[in-house]
Amino acid sequence: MSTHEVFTDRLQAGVLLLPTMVVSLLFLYYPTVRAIGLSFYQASLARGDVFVGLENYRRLAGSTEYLRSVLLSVLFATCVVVGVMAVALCVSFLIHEIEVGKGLYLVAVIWPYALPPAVAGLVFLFIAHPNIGIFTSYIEALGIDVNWFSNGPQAFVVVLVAAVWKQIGYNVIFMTAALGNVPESLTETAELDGVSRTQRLLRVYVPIISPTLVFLVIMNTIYGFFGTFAMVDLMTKGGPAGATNILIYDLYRTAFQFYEFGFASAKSVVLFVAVGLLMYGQFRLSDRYAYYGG
Amino acid sequence: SSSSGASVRPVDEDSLTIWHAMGGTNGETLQGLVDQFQSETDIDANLVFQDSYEGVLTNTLSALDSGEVPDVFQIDSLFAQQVLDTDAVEPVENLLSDDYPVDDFLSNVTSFFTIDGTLTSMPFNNSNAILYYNRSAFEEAGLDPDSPPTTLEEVRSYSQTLVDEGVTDAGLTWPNHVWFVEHFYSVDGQTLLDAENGHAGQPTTMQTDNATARSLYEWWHEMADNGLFSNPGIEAWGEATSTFLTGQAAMLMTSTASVTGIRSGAEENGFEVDNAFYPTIDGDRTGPVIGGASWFVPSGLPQDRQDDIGSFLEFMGRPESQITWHKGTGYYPIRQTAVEQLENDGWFAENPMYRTAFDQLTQAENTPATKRMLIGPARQVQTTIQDMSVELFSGEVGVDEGLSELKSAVEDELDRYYS
Amino acid sequence: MTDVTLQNVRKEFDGVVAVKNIDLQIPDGAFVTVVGPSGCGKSTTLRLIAGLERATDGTIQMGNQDVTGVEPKDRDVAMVFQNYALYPHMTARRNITFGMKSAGDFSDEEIDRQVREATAVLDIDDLLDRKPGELSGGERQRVALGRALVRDPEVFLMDEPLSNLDAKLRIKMRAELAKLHGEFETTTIYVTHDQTEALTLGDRVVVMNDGRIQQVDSPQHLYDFPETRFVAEFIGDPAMNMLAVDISRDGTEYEAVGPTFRIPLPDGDGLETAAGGQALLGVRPESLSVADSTDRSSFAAEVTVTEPLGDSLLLECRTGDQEFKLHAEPRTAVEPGDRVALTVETERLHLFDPQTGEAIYHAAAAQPPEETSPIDSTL
Amino acid sequence: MTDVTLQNVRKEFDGVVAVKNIDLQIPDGAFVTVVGPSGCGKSTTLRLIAGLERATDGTIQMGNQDVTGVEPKDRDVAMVFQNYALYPHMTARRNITFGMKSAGDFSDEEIDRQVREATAVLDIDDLLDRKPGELSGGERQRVALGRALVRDPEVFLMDEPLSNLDAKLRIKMRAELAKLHGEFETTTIYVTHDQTEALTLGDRVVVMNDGRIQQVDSPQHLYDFPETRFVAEFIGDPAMNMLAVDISRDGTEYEAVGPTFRIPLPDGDGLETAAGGQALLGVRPESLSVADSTDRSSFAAEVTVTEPLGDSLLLECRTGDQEFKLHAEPRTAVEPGDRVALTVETERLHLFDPQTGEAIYHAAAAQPPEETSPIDSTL
Amino acid sequence: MLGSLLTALTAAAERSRAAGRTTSDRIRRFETEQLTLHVLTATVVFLIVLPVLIAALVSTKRAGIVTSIADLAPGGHALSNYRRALIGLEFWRYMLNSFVMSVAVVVGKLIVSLLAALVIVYYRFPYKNAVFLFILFTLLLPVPVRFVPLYRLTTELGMGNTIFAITVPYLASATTVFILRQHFLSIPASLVETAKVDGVGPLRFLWSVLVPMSRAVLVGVSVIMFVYTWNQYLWPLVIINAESLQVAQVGLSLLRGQASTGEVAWSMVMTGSILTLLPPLALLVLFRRQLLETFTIQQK
Ligand SMILES: Nc1ncnc2c1ncn2[C@@H]1O[C@H](COP(=O)(O)OP(=O)(O)OP(=O)(O)O)[C@@H](O)[C@H]1O
Ligand SMILES: Nc1ncnc2c1ncn2[C@@H]1O[C@H](COP(=O)(O)OP(=O)(O)OP(=O)(O)O)[C@@H](O)[C@H]1O
Ligand SMILES: [Mg+2]
Ligand SMILES: [Mg+2]
Repeated sequence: MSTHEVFTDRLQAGVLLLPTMVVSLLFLYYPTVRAIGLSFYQASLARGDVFVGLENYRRLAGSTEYLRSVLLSVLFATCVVVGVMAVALCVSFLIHEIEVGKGLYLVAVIWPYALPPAVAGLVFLFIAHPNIGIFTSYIEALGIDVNWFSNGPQAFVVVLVAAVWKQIGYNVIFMTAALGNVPESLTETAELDGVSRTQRLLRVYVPIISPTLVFLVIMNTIYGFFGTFAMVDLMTKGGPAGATNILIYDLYRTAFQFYEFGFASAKSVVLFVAVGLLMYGQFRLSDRYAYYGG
Repeated sequence: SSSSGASVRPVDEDSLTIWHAMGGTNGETLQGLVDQFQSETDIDANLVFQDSYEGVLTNTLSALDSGEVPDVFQIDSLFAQQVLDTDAVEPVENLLSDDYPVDDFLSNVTSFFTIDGTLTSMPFNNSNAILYYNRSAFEEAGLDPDSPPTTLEEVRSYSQTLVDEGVTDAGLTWPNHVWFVEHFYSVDGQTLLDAENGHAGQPTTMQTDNATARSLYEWWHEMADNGLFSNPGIEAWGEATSTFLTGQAAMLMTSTASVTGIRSGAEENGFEVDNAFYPTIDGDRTGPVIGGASWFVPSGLPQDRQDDIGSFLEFMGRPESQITWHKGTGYYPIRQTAVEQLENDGWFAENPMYRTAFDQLTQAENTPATKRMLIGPARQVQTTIQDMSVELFSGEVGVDEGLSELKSAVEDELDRYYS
Repeated sequence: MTDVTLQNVRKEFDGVVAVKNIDLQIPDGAFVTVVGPSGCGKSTTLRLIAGLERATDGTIQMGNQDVTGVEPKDRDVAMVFQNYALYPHMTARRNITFGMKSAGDFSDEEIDRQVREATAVLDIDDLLDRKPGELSGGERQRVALGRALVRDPEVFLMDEPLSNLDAKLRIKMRAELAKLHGEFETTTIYVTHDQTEALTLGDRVVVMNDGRIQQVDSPQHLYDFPETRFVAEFIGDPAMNMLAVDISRDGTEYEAVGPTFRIPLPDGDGLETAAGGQALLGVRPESLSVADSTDRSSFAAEVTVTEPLGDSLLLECRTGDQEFKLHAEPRTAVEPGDRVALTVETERLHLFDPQTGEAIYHAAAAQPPEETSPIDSTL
Repeated sequence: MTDVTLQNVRKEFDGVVAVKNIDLQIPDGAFVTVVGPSGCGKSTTLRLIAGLERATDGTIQMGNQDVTGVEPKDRDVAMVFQNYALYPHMTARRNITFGMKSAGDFSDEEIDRQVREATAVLDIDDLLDRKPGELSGGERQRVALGRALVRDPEVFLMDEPLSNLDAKLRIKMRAELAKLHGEFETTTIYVTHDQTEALTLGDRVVVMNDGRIQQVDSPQHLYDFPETRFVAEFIGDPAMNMLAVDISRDGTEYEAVGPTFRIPLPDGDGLETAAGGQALLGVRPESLSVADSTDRSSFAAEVTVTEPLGDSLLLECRTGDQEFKLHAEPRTAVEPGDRVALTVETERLHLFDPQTGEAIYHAAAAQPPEETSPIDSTL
Repeated sequence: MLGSLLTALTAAAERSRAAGRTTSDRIRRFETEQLTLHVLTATVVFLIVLPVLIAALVSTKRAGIVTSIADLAPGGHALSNYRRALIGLEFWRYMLNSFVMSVAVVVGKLIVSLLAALVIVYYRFPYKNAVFLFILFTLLLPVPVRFVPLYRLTTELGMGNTIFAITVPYLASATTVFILRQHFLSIPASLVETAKVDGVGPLRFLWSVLVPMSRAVLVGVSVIMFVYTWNQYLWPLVIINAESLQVAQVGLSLLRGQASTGEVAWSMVMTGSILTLLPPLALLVLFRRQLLETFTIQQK
């Protein structure tokens, strides 16, 4: 067994690692630690900091509004994960099954990966606009009153669709690669055995690419929590009536609209812990259910 | 990390830095004035556009916090107290020359910006909200375009006719911004908050236990419920105007500052537009609240710098500048002299739409109700009111329940800020 | 069990012709091995039979049915892949039954019975609850065979099923495969690039090169009577030596004449036409030996390399500019540079056309018997 | 050129002992092959010599220098890896010179000259501007050799350098390697798991198993006088047959007695002590043959499998519950199930201790000569 | 939806088999299946592309109010719209800022991460796993978790409102280090050992061997990093307050803000959207092969 570790000079190693370590410490770890510290203060822009102990957390615990935002975010992230992965899996599978012209479809599908969330938000705001949206009149003709500036659930759905849409490309890239790595002979065996397409997808491919799926669940969860900020900001500003006030937007508003930095830091800490726990849980689950070869 | 006067330094040593929120043609007009100022005084001044009043506010607070400050910043009247609370701004009165005719400002305007007898910031672009309406649509619906609605009930019935006649999708639209709620209150002679809307001390409660609030929200809910009100979204100024201009709603409540844009927009879309006073709750009219913004100046800058800033403020406030500004934007002129000159030139006669706002302002009584709320947690109270308004008009909560929720939420914010 | 017939089958992959119009008949119950160098089209041929590739041209029949355009699952064939193609996330049992259940043609009891039978034969009853990752190479192989067996197909197709195993296990599994075929007698087509496997497993061996079938024959016959130079050199290790010679005739006596040797050729078909021309003389290493004495068919050569193989000493020799190999006794004291006298077993000589590579003449004890087997191949 | 000495060298990887206290002397200019099954510690031994691994225990000397703790680049060794380890983005020339330039010990003219010489020898002058991707397996191999050659090292280390090549090319490169060593006579240590390579290339062959050296010997001697059962079975293909026997004595006559056969053992060392006990009788397949007549050392067996190899017919036979293999004449008409009489060439028999596996007795024509080679190995 | 369609497809196939169709029927069915797949996929692809297609169409119109499909015909104002956005409204400035920011981040990150990955793969030193974990753990610390203190920190460091504020904090990247590490590990160890035997130093090894051998992956991660940086919205929104330094993502809402006194100029907003989408899209299309390769590595 050969090894890659051929250099041993520790000083050199330290010097080469220095940039990463400095940037990580200064801009990643230190602010995180400081966020924890700041969460014990009432701190605001230009008004001085006052130590308040656990007051911010007490306030969070007592806030039904915040609790609602937490539940909303979890629901939103879950819907994003499930929605985007269901769509992406179908799309990737379709492309995988196509014999000629795969590449073209692939490029046509993965491009939303490059789509800035802000653009996604604006474009969706425009096409789904309750008053001037291009599809609005058609949907209203179906008997649904498109009114998501006032109607919370509708707003949730519209932002969700935009969020899912933007994330499809990213998922398809991974799923296509994973499907492409499934040994062809497995597909052929299934073909010889007369296994139907859907069976093949669900019974053969999905279990085999489950490590990729787990990875995507995690990435999509992070995206659902953090990556959709621009869409919320541009489409609904957390409204109507808080129906899309997901944690990250709530946090932004607390910090940069209300300038309650201490309170916002407490929210950061909660968000950090929540996402950390969620990812830990997903890792544990994946250990149990994902198939990792070998 | 709070500010200390000693370490204040300008963003740009060589030139005055002015942060503002005037986009589009308004921004161009402003730039014209600044160009003129530079050529007249040889003082360099650099306008920096900050997207929105909220943007200016955030960046200003952060600048005051860090000590690297712009020389002048344009703060929405709503956020005045929040900026004053930093204790890092210099009352502009101290920068103006002693003979600067402060008395020449319209009293409705200066009364808001004068706190404890001191002019804290320099009023500049001020406006109120009025009702725009589509004359062509009114005619088509068989309504008299020369007698626009004046009360909530009339607005409702006009809207009903417009929709029933199939002329427009909805009757009325306006952006969901706290300013309009403030307007309804002040027009009805009510203060939104106690302590004279914050002008007489720290307020502690929101006045929702009154007919004004109930009438307003019952009406609003009914309008929304019957599809007479088209909701453009929270703080969606542009969308509201679009809705009106594309003929989806025949009436629009928005700032007088939009006169220019709406006039040309209507022309483009082929209809005749007119405007009228802001509707009253039930016929009694006290007057509108002031809107728009004023210029603030940070404290602690060196004297020569302050002198330059003083020159700038004086320039922006002088009648000629105000006339240019008014004509270019629709914000009303705030110098008596300027108003008189415009009258003499026959400007208002030629442009009746510009007159409406002005008349609405000057006909108003000067009571605590017509002073806009002046509070530190303005942004929190604002978003709370706006968010709750959606719940109320969309019927997600009943009016009584919603109003008491709103009241306690606002009280929480006030309480937290002032405790 | 069924017979398989390929008629004029051609397969092109954009630009590359992988299989060039081959004809092949495989009788019911035969075990046919297909051998040839890498890229010669073996796998493609197999996949054409399986239906995993569609023929560009020609027809494929099974039994009396034309199956050329039929979907793989409707051909009733089972395939064992080089990497076994076991579903890595399923237990051995699920792997075996998954296809049957999907096809839906079998009742649960039937499946149970089939699995019990097959696993008993393959001796994998104990492994059924393990996943492929927990099985050794040989065990995986048997599970893969089990999966094919339970479907009780008309034809077994195997693509280098042993090439992933190590040498010892390969030999063992080879024997097991032969035994299995003895029991079930299902028509089997077995692709390999290893000549030893091809020779030891097949009733009939198909040698392919460059998309074409070179020869179809029984193993020993293939070795003894290669029809082309390619087959002669491909089958046998070390390869058959090829020496450029002139064919001279003296009355009824023929000789292969090289620059430093003259080797008498026993009378036989083809000599007459070859006489007077040039040819390649094919001599297998085991037909050459270091001579004790010199006789007519012996000649001298220089040893260039000696390689002790244990059971013999491999000599590389040169005579003139021709090089060739032979085996000597293991403990022979020969060193590179030595000159040795060599003698040729004249009953095992071959002549090939230097241009076309076709066999002209075999100095066999007997002429190749008429091919009586039902396997047929037209070049 | 230098000699290499390993004394009591041990290498542990957290928990796994890869090399178990080996001693080995490699004389100046020798070509030593190291062979053994996968995981036996061959590569580790080589890497210890290269300095890529640090010995847990023991010392390594080159010339008269203790190099145990010396950095690889200061040991003046060159290594050729299984996959050649050519930098894919550099031309052949850059590949060859990259290391020299890094070392900085060479002037530009020197580098030029060395490259010219080495590439001329290897016949790769024309390929120098190509990248590895544009070279065939054999050409890549030669570039890799070139890279090692130009450095003019004291010792060449090669780790399975031929195992990536196909069979034909492997045979060809084997010959080239031997020729190269003949020219440069640089001390070379060559690791392989292929016994044919080990036997044909090495002056001396080191057989390893399980981290230990089993035997160090010349190729033929190794084949003829395996010191352990492991060596006996590992070297030779098919492997030496092992039959469980009792050793009986009748006066000066000894016999190996199985349930169905009695095989006379020629007199020799070790028989006396073995007599009366049990042993494993080692018989190479080529020492068994199908008998025309039956004599004392012949016995009957049942054929279980026949495998035509072309130049011979491999028979697997059973007698009692003992199985073994032998070669028969290629065209022998034997079928599985037939009973045949077998005869044993009694000059090539071996006895091994059933417990320890050590050789007790070799029925060689001559007893193993004293090991006179300077290579030495202590177990 | 897709699933049921496929099921229906298979069921039809089943029926045709039951009916004992002939061979040519089967072939036709095979081809029909591929055709159905193409139609399905094309539909899905169309739906995915549609929103941006609409945006592109709107960006060619004058007013940009499109309330029905009939309004979707391309307008004749493409040139004037793009000119007005880029030059008139100075959107080029935001684009340029975004571009400078993205390129600076890509280059900086690449250098920093290459060095880190070099150490992590090729050096032997104590607590190596801890160091690697230390780097990986930053994945859990996205901007939102720390942007309040980060905001204060950058202002305190005097970097507020500068290009440094939107580049330097991004320079450490767990993802990039991770991808590079995975890739380096896939380079045969023997290459490294050859270098070791030859006495090649680490930087020379990095520059002469690793970098040229990782070209595709380096291009791939560069695209990933570029897209990531280009799409940043929250942090620039918060930290940059000089219009002249603002990035395209935030500039987009400025475009909208421009119209806040009057009508929303949707065609302008869509023009800006398309402009903002173009650079990352171009990179994606251009380097899709390397990108896919890199993504495949990331999975391992
Ligand atoms: N899907 C394909 N597309 C293009 N060319 C192909 C394809 N499959 C096979 N080929 C080409 O057809 C020829 C024959 O390939 P095939 O796989 O049948 O060879 P093979 O005899 O099985 O070789 P091996 O022993 O290496 O498996 C080769 O040149 C190969 O490159
Ligand atoms: N870096 C390492 N860490 C842990 N164990 C190792 C390492 N290198 C080798 N080993 C173990 O040491 C033993 C000997 O390995 P080595 O590579 O020397 O075997 P080998 O004889 O070269 O085998 P092969 O023929 O498969 O190359 C094996 O059990 C192997 O797993
Ligand atoms: Mg093949
Ligand atoms: Mg090894």
